[in-house]
Amino acid sequence: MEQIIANGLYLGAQYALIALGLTLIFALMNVLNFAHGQMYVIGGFVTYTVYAQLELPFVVALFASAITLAVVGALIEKFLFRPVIKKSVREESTMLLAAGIAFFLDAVILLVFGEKQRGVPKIVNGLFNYDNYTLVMPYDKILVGFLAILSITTFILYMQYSKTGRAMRALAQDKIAAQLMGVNVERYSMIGFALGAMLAGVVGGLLVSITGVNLGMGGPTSIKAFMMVMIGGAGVISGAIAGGFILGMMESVGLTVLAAYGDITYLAIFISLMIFLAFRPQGLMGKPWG
Amino acid sequence: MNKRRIILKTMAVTALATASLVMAGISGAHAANAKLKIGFVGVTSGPAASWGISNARSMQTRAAWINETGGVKIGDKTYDVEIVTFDDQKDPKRAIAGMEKMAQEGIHYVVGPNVDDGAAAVRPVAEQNDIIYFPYAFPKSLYQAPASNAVLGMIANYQSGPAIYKYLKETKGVKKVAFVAANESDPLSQREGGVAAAKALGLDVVSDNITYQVDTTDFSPVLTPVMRSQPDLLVLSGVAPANAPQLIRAARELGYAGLISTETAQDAAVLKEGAGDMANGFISVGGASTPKIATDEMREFVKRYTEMFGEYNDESNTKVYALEYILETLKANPASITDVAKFKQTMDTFSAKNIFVKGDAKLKYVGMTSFGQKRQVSVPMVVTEYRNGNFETLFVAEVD
Amino acid sequence: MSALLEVKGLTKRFGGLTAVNDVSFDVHEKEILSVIGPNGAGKSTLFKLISSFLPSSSGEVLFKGQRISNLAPHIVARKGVVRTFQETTIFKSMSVRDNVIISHHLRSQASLAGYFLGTKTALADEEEFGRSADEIVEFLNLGEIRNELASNLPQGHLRALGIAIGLATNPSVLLMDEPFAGMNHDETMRTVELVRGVRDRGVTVLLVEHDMPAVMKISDRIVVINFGEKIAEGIPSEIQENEKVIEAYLGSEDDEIGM
Amino acid sequence: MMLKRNQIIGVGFFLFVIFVAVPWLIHVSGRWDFYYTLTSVALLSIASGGVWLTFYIGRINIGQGAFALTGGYVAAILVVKYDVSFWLTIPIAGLFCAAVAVIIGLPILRLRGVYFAMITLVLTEVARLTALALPITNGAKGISSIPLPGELSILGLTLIPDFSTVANVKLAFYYLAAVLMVLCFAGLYRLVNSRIGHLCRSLQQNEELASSIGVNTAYLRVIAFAISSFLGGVSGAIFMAISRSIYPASFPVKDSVDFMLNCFLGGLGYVFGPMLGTFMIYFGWDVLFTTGKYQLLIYSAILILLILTLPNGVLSLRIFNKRGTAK
Repeated sequence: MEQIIANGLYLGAQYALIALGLTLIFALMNVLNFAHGQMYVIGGFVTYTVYAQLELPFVVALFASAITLAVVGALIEKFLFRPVIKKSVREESTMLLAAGIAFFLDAVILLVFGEKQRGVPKIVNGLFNYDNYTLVMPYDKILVGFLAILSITTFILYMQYSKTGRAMRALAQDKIAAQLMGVNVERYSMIGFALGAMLAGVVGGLLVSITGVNLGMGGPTSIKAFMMVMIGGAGVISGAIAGGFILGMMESVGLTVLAAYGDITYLAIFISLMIFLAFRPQGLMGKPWG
Repeated sequence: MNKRRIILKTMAVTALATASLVMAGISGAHAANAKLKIGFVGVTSGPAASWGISNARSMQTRAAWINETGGVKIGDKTYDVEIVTFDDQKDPKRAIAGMEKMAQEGIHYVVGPNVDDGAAAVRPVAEQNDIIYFPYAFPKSLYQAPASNAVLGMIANYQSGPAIYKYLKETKGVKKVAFVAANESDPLSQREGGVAAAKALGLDVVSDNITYQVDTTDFSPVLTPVMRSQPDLLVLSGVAPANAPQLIRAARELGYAGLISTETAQDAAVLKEGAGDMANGFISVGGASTPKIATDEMREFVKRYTEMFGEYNDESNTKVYALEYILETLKANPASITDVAKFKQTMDTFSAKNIFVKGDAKLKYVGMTSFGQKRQVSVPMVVTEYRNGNFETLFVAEVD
Repeated sequence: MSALLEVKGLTKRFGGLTAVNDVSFDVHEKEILSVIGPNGAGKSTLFKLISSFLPSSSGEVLFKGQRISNLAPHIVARKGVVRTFQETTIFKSMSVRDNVIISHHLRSQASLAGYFLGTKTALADEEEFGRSADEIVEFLNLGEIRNELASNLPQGHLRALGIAIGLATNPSVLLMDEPFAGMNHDETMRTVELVRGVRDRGVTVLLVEHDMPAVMKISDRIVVINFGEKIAEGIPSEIQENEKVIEAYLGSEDDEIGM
Repeated sequence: MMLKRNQIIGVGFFLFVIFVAVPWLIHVSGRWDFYYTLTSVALLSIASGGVWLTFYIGRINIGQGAFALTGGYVAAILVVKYDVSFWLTIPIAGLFCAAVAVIIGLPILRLRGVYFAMITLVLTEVARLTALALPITNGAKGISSIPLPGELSILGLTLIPDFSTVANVKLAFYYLAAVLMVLCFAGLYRLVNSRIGHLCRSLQQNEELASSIGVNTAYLRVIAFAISSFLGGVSGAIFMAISRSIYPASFPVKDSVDFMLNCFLGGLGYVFGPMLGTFMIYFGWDVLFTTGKYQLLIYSAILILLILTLPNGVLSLRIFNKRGTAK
């Protein structure tokens, strides 16, 4: 039991961080970023390159991932999303663009980083072992979980108290009102997108130390992130965090409880998600109709 | 009305596009000769890219090598080998398109696809167009009569599994086995084969229904219930090279001290990066590159591969063979370059030297036991153990 | 006069808050009845309850003696009780005429399959809808802009279009949600004429509004609510002198009973 | 339905192209592989047409892969286990999918925007996992070695010959797919230009207003979703017949996403959008196969450029649409 909860918490922390970036971008621009997973993968590869290949400290590698993705995100927003949003009749059209970008990043990842699974040396060795394997958690996972929660907290504080954060929240709540209040929509959309991408990069960098990274992780990661965002409510920061932890817990519990029944854990998770949304169409904390 | 014009013009443009593409095709269809085209249809992008890429690159490396040394002499004509690759994106529908492309290029010998559903889907096309193909997929129906155009390009897990389990039972005293597989067609089928083999050997299968999604980022929850069944051998059925190190790591971190094995080919560098010392003792099936059995040719191959693509992939050890078989069989009966029936006849009696493995190993077609006809390449079943960044040979066996 | 629409003890609670509390009144055939009240009095909630866009907590709404509360909005509409919207709720990417044509849905004789196959009934429907739409468009002075895209219309015309959409459904009762909101005096007077015209076509009108002068001018009878409860009911002159009403309006800060 | 003169010419020309000109060009050029490519385009555009219809009522549908897979399995199971004629399984597969769509649609069609999009995306995974878990679908091993379509005859009159006796199976499948595509889009065109289409558009633009004028929005949504899924099922059934096999991964999430992209690329406002979009996306990938390892890079770069220049779909291009009035 303790083990299940510990596993769930660790998974939840990393999921929540993945979902945060996605939901931020959605809240600000109403864009469902299909390329979020690919950004996460790039983050992983950058950390791999800096930490494992160039043998610089892990923290430096993490920063490199964050900065790379922030730049990539800002460029994507400025040169791709902005013009398309301006010109399109139906705002869903950005989904095609997002998917195109996801394909493109996939191609770039394959050409630049290759097809192999990559991993980095453990950042911390050792294992927390309580009561002879009733509760085990390697120290590096504990550290990564802790760093994830730290990042989440920093992000929330930033959104709550910084000027930029407040502007972005105003923008997310009501674009027109924010505009009237003098918020520069274009500028903060770009900052928001960069920040969202950066979060993806940070998770990628953190997780490469545990799970490694390969070019195929992008698409499935996006889909998982979508699920968390849906559980919590699209475009709501607290919702994304809740969604991440709920999904993590569901996986952890489901994989243990349903193990005896074979291959149905994910089927059960998906179906219960569908039922949940049928009763609560806006997720846990979302505004109706997102 | 305006709408009508739109329709009209749409149609015009569609037609024009079709026509121009067809015309473009005409000019492309008459390519130069003295080239022997061999096809590859498999997955070279997306999550499973490493299977297809290691495959295609092995072929390209070998082809470049052959061409550099003057080409391959089949009958009284010398050919340059050209590898035509098609990325099926692991989608069976695309795989069919790929096979059609191969037929269009006049290719009769194709390596791939890499997965079960693709291999099954291309069967009608291959048979209609006289293509012999070498899939890396295990369903027996592909190789048993009435099917006759598919040749299994590697050792199936239902062949290597029993050998490995038997070895481990006898030398390491394994009694209880647990199986874990990804929740996808290929691994699940392989798990089923593995479980049957283990049971046939009298082993106690303590867990055989735990699966995971290939995109799992933390395998601890997956393996926690498996560990409770306290196996002394954990089999990772059909595990993708990307997942293997994570699974090993999670198992070890959960305190598992027993053996871990798989029947698929793995890459040492990936294991080293992903699991480090924890991967020591991991048993997998390799090809020919372990120092103990590799010949100079194999070392040369690895060297050329590394030069061409920057980094070698150990999965290629098992994938170097398909092209070799095609070329050697063609040499044995030059008429089969265009006549697939001749190729099939030759398969029954064919035998040539295996240049990649030390000793007097032969290239020959096998599969009588498993399929009732010779529809499998005979490659040495090299069971290896990972140790500090390298694979060490445990034992070598053969399939009949 | 008989009651066409009866509101009986209608109550709506949101959690602990009672937005509408035990409101009852009747609407008579072919009259214009207005529901007024200061901001936050619960007018808007009451409106949604009557049009069945919100389920009520208790109480009911009867139309010709039949219960219509808590039914799906399209069923209520089918019975003949149709609402208009406060905001610019129209079919934005259709022309004015198409907006009105599509709103003839309730008059359809043919089935969906009939429309697909183009049966005689369906063709007759289409013709009839077109003719009727033209008539309604003219009636509401939208004739000149009938082919304009609805999203390009100025606000005044949008309000008229909203009424046109409502009329197209051929309602017995038209529930109008603040038809004069945000209008200047001239626009209001023009719209007052329109609403009268609607009534003169035989449609009973119930409107929710807080523009007092317009309400006084247009209404046959008035119902006043405050804090979710009915505080007065009567003809305009009675309401004007009602103590409670004056008090309610003076008590609220941002609304005065300007006349 | 009234056809104007140039409309008839247009339709006639289109039919001439797909039924006469294309086979002739392929015959002359010897590009036999295009048969399969074009057959795929036809079938995928049928499925995309369905997705387009759900877009038309204002729902982003990323779940068509689930229905194509279901349709394929229904047809395969009926052919293999119950010996039903393949021709009969096409409508059965479609109707089965439509029925499933009604059951699933009633609750989930209440969702809007990204929520509906995501839940349909999840649906694709649900379909795959269900196919893996059920005994009747033969689980992980799929169903393979399915016989070719047999003869279709009514009262002894052969309408369609047994495909195993046909000299050119590729051509036979091409004609089959092309005929169905023409039927599908003729139907969609009629639907969209009839009053039903206007009702769908009223839903897309404002569901509350639509229900206030008496439109049974829930009913109409379910109908549209059922038609969409019907088309998905039909397309899946025929793909099954071509590959003569069906596996849980035969229609992965990527397909669902592609179906959606086809609609976007062609243009959401144009009924023939999905056809053109499918053609470009599928054919584009095939044509780029000569670029080797740069295939995905070039493909996605072109895709992005197209969206940048024509965010409302290729059909919004001037030559297609002089007045620029999106339908």
